[in-house]
Amino acid sequence: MDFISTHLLTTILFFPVAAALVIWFLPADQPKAVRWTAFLASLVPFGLSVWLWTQFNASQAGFQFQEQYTWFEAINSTFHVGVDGLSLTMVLLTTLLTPLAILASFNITEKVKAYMMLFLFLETGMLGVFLALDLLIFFVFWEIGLVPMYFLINQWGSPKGERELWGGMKVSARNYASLKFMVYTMAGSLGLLLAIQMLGVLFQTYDLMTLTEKWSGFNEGTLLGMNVSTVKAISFWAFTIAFALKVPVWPFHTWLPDAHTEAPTAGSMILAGVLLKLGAYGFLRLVLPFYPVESQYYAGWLAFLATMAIVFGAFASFGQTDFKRLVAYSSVNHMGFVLLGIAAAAKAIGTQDATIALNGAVLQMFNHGLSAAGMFFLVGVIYERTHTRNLNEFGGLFPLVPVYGGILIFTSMASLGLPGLNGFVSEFLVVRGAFGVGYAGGEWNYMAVYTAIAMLGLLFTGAYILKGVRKVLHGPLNEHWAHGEHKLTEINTREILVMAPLMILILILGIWPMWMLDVINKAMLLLFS
Amino acid sequence: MSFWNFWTDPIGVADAWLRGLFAGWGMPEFWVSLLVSLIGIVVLVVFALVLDIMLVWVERKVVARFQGRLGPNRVGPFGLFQPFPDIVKLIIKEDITPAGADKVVFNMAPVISAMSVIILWAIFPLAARVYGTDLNVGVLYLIAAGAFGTLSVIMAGWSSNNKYALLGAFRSVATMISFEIPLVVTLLIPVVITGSMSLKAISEAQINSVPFFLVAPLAFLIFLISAIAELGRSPFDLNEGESEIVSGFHIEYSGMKFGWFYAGELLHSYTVGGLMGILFFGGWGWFGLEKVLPWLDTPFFGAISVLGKALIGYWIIMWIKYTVPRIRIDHMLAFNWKFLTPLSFALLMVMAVVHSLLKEQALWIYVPAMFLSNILVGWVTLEILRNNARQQRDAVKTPEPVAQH
Amino acid sequence: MIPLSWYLYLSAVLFAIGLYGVLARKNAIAILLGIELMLNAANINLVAFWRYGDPALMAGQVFAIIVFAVAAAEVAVGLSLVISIYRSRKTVVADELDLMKW
Amino acid sequence: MAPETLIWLIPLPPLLAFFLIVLFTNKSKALSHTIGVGAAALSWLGSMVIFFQAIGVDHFGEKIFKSSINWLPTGTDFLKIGVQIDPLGAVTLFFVAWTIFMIFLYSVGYQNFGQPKGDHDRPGLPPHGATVTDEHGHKHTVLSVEPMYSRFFAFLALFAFGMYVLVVSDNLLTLFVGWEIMGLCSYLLIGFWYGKPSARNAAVKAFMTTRVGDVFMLLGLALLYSATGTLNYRAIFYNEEVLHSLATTMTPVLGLSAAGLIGLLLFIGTIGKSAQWPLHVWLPDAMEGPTPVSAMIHAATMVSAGVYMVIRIFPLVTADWTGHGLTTAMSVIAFIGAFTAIFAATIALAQNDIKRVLAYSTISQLGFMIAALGMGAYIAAAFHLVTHAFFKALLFLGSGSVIHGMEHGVLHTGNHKVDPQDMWNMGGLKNKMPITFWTFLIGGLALSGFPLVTAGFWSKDEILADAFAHEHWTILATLSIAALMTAFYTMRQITLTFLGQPRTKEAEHAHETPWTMTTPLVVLSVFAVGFGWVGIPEHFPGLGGLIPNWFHDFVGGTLIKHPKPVEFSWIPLTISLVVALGGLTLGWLVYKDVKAGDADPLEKPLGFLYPFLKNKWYFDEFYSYFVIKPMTWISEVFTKGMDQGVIDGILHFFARAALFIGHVFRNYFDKPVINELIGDKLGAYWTFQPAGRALSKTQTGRIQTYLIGAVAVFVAIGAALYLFAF
Amino acid sequence: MPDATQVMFFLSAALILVSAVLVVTVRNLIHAALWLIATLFGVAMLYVLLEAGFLAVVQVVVYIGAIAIMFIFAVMLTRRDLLSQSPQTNANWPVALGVSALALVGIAYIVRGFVFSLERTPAPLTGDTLQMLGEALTSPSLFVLPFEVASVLLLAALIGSVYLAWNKK
Repeated sequence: MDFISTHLLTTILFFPVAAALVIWFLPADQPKAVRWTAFLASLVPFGLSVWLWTQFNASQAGFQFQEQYTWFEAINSTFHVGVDGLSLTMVLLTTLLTPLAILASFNITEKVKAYMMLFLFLETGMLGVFLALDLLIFFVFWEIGLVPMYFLINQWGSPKGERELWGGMKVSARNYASLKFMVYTMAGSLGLLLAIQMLGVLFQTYDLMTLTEKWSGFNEGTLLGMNVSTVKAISFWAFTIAFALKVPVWPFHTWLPDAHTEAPTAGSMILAGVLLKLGAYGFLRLVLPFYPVESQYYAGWLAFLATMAIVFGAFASFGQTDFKRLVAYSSVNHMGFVLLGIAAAAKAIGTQDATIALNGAVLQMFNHGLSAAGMFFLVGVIYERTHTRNLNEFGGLFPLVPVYGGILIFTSMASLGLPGLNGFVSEFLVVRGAFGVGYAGGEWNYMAVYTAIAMLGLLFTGAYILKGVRKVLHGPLNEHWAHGEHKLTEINTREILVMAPLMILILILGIWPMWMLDVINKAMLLLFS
Repeated sequence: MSFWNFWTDPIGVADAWLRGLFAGWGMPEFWVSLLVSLIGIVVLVVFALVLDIMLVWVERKVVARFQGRLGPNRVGPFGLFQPFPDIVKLIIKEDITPAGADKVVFNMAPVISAMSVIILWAIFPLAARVYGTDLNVGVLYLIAAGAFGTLSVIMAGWSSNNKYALLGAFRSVATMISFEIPLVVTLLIPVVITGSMSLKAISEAQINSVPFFLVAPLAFLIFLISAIAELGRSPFDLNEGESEIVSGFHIEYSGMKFGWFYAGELLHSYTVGGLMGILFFGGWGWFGLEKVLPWLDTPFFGAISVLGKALIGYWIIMWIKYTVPRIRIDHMLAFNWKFLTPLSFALLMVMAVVHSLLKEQALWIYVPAMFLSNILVGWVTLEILRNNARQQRDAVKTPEPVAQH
Repeated sequence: MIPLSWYLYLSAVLFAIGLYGVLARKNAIAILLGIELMLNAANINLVAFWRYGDPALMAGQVFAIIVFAVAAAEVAVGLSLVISIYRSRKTVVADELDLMKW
Repeated sequence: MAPETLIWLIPLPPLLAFFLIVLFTNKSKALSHTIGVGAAALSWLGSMVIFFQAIGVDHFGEKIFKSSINWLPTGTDFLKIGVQIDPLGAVTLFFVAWTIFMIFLYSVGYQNFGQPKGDHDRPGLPPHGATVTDEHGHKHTVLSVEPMYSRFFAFLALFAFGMYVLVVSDNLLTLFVGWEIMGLCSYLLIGFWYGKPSARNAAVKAFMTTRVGDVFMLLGLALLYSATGTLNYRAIFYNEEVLHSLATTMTPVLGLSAAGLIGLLLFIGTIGKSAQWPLHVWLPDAMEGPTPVSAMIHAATMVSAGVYMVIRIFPLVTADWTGHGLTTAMSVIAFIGAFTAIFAATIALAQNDIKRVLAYSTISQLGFMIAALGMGAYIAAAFHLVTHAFFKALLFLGSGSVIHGMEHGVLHTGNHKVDPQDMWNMGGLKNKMPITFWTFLIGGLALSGFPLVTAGFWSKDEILADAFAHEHWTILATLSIAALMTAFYTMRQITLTFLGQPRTKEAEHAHETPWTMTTPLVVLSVFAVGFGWVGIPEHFPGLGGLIPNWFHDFVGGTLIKHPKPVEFSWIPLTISLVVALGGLTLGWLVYKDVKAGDADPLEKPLGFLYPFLKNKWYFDEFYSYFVIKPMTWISEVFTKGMDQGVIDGILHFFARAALFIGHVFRNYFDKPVINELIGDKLGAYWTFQPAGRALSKTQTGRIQTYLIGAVAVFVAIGAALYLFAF
Repeated sequence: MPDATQVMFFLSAALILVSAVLVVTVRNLIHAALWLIATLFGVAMLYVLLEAGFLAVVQVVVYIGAIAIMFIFAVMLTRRDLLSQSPQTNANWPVALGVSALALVGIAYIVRGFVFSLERTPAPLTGDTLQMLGEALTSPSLFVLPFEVASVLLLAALIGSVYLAWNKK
């Protein structure tokens, strides 16, 4: 126990890999054993991170539970991990969603071993990004998370479906999606890597905290033959684009619908639940601290992109006939709010409005993690039974699957931002913060306009959510599913068990968000003021 | 220098007395200690051999009883003196060295064989202060001695220039080397628990807490099995295998040379019994009885306890020997490599973990926990075996079409 | 007391003998025997230096143990090589194993 | 128990009921409705206690019940939420509690508890009736129980929870929470029979239309919050300097003051929720839901919530109002209110569905209140709010009872063509269902403002009086005409439904509904008559002063400025008398002898106006063409055109380029140059082979030879190093 | 007059050298192997003299118990060459002799050459060397990594030898 308590973070971080290795040695013809091992193993990091949450002291500045090991001495990069309120929240989210995702993928029958191993690797990758306090480590994990996702989509994605490319050339949709996902992120990572390298070369260290004070302070003189402000602007955009791709922000979002649609259910859960958060996390952890000036200068652009994401995301989502695509676009829409909050904070960093906006953004990250994962899972549930995602082929399923229907409506409402459920709190905070920044004591600026437009997006959020529910559950029953071999079966216990924690959290966070928001709030105060 | 001192610390008293004596003759210190230790060795060896002679009688009597015969009953009461005529016979028998045999090796083999057993007694703690020497690597020493046993067998097998002998040697070497692994691993378990490799320390640890067969019953079982195999006794007596390779590596031996092998085997079995007593049944302790009756806690009763436990162990080994039929060599090796070895490793790991988790805890938590962990490991193993067997049965149930090949 | 140099000389001689065995013996197994001798020579040095240096630093013994491991591995692989060669070529004479000769 | 604690507890029973029913008891109908009604009763009890405690306190306005806790950390301080009951809250609580309780009770009967299961009922469709065989072996069809009975009560409970939260909350945020929860419930309940496409669409329509308002309202909240740093009523509305500062800070929007802007943004929320023009379209469609729901939404709770909210933010819209003329915000509100009042009234003239008529009447009555608020007469508005809640609930439940009776008839004849809600199929129900008739009559009279006895008269009269007193002539005129129409169509409805002869066999076989439905009618009718008397102006001839104008004094304490009651004048009184009585008589005269199959007598005189009114001024069509269609189109464009066309197009272009370059390199460089030229030609023939041959001579292949060499060299090097290097 | 330890040293040294020479010279490989055992035993005695009891025992276990036995095995499995009467040394054994002599001279020269900073009576051992050894082998700051690597090496050797000696028929 002593070892664990002193190496808590690394334990959380690497336990999944260890478990994956254990699974490696399990017999491949015993999927049951593999599944349960994976599930139970993934519960351990969750338990640990809950413990971490209890042990965490929110009011203490800086990172806690730090661990630092020599890693890459030649370039002064150390293996340095630690948590603050921000990363703690994300860690909790990740470790919560992974077991659920694994439980959700118990119905996977082919290559179970590889699947589960990849999943656990994925968890480590994501956790690594959240825990890393060293840019190089950050980047490494950033990339590591990519690979398992690629294979999950590529191998276990929905087998049907083709995507037409130029010249009538057709490729299997999941290959297309996975490749697109990969290439997109890689493209972003390129700039990211360069920027990181530049910092490393410049300051002879990759340590986050050192860099934060050095780099944000480093404002005059020339660098690489240009004057610093230019360089900073460029590297700012390098970071920004890399993260924007991941969030994803309009117009870098087109990988998302494809990836989500093709990914296996659990894959989409994690993708929407956690992977998207990596981008936003990057903004909060790197961009804002490193480039306070630039981000203030470019806040308008960020806000613009965010607004576009919200509005277009909502519209696009409304335009879908594929249930999963609809949910996928909703992610764009929701993450738009995160970015809006970040932009607002960037505009007026340090003010109370900024803090509120950041609180909203972070909480929105968590909430979207819950609701989006839930939505994707529910889509998966019905897809597994009907083998179609086309909304027009459903209709009036409520009488057949009352429980499922109830859960679906509940989750939809959470994602719609109904007060009393978690989504509302965060969205309200974001809007309030952004508007506060826009209103700024009687002085009006563009942020107000963007917020106003964003609200329009909120309206359409309602529109597409209702469209989904309406098309699936309501209306005259589509007899095709009523009887015979197509008979739609009710959601089973395992699936309810997947949903239950999410729903409970959704409700709790909606009614009493204090316990989490307090940690976030303190973290934001310590981080940005 | 009173009698009571002798009662409580015989070796010490004797040692002091001898040293005084020799020093009185004006010997240099170095030679004194050399001489004393030589005497000690001689005494120990003689003790062991006398014990050995008695074992001949025990063996014959017990096997007779197992087979429903009377056994030796003419010479002396219950034929107690039977061994001596036997020995005389062996000595006066003609000593044949087969043609083409490698003389030196051929003659060395039985000596090494006997030696490999006798040197074990050097570290046998008969009581708190009664032992040849207290090696801090005692357990390893046991294994090392075993190595010589192996050596002797193969030397004998090879040198006697005889196919059967060679086969027997191969078999026995294969057996010994492979069964050494679970043996060592299970020996490590008391070591892990005690934190020392010295047999004395292990015994004391048990006397202070509980005998280790309560803490590690499974380890004891594995030890028993692999020890028997190490001994090359039935059901693992492949190296002799009268019915197949006409008693294997010592086929060519006769007279006292054979006698040495025979004596070595008997003594070895007895010694193994003693090791069980020391490693798992609390050495010279009387299972806590000595706390009640202090007079049990004296060297002589300690020795009695050890030798008695050894005798019981020996009896168990004989029991198995005369009850269980011999098994096939491949079965035996498969059993070792595929079952005993992994099991022992698993057991070692589990127990090491549980031990390190609970060693601070009170005895009443620690002991049951360890015991249960043993049971658990055993149970899991059995489950796995059952699955395996089921699968094999199923495989047999549905024969694959021959046409494919 | 024994001077350290005795051990060193001893190991030197042992090493040389082993070397000779390796270089001169025909039989592959004999070559391996030679190698064992050399390894032991090395071990003697290690342990001797441990003893005569600072015994608190266990490096000498540790390396000796690792040498044991290496020796065991080497013998296992070497002998199995010899045996498999013997299977295919019916010989273990080093000079006859000259497939690499053009 | 301290009132504050009790207030905290009031909303809880319905919530618990909701979860209990949904999670556990949804299999057992009896248990479910017991829990539901029980919860409603508990909340009712609590509310009554609070109400009477409140009116017990004099100058309650100064020392209201309130308590609050931290909810959200916002940087260095917290956003507090809490509960408060001030005079306005108290009266609202009063009528809310009563109506909700009654509606719960009513629902038991309306959803046919205790009736057999339907022959082929299925969840999501209204019950079709069940065939039973009596002891003589006669088969006949009776009403069958609602398949989703438990679910209905669960939703109702949640709805009640929302409303209670809204009423007891002490800040706009929790008000908004309750507000939205009700939005959800209205969605769920309007779409309760989701099997019917009409119901499904109505539900979505309701949710979306109200959400339009809500979005702006949320914006207003955000703005208010950022401007004042709090959302608490007291901190803002009971606080002169805050209001003043808000009123003085200007905004770039339409030259409104911050106060005005915020007020309007919030008011848009009300427009959505209280179905004011132009967002009124959802409310009539909402009649798709079961009638108790209509009563719940259109009388007791949701629409009242809108007005309630405007009354709450009244200080905001009237900030720095001198009392003469109107602020921009006020004039907008007044305009919308007045216009809605008359506009809805006109539509109501031409409707045949008994519930739709009521729906439009609701809209127009709400218009009255909004207009009153626009004029600054918030007490009048509150008064009308309460009375209207009572008599409108009564009317809806009555109409429900009527429909129920008609359905009975329909089942009896088995002719399912007949729409049990169409007034033209009724007539002469007076004798069939007397209780319903008398209560409905009372309600109708109250609605049309029948003088002196009914509550509606007093409240409406007060509004008119206010309009007159402050010389808002246009509003006065509009409202008077609207009132006239109201009286007219109310009488039309009553006549068509109850008086005259039955126009269909179904109407003949209709009969009275069970006590669970009639009791609420009776109770509510009492209030519909009695509640007016607490608000009689002092100087009213004769009656005035018999009872003090309690309502005015009490509710007046809500704000800092106690508005003094308007001095009495005969003109508005006469107006209201005239319009009420005139409308009623007119209605009776026109419709008293309509036969089966007759066209609507209004059709000829109104001419082209009639279809225009009947089609609700073609608003639905308007929206579907100018809002919904474009939006759908845009969304199509965004997915197909922008994402998959433009953005992906660019990506694919890159992909193609990469492929092309790779191809070029392979075919024109790798293959010819590397492989063939260097690899084959140079490599094989000229250089490497001969060298290899030469060198390979030295290889004996004897390992020990190599070893000797190696050792020799090693020794040599070692020696060299030792000798020279060290 | 040499003291006891020196006597012991000479004895074991003699044993080592003689049997080592025999190892590399005797024709009969089995004898060679047995002489190897003698050598190893001598080395073990040296370890005892050096107060490395653990190593001594391990030496016996590993070398005599396993390695030597394996040699004998191998020899027996390759009987044919055992019986052949041809000389057991290859053609260029004189060169080999020369080279190894050279090596010996070189090493001896070095040994003689350097200043014996360690030429002193060894310090008496303090504490339980066995325990120290164990800690050294398992403490992350010291030698746990080499130790693990060695274990991996052994595993590899195990698999490798099994694979090599596998009779693929």
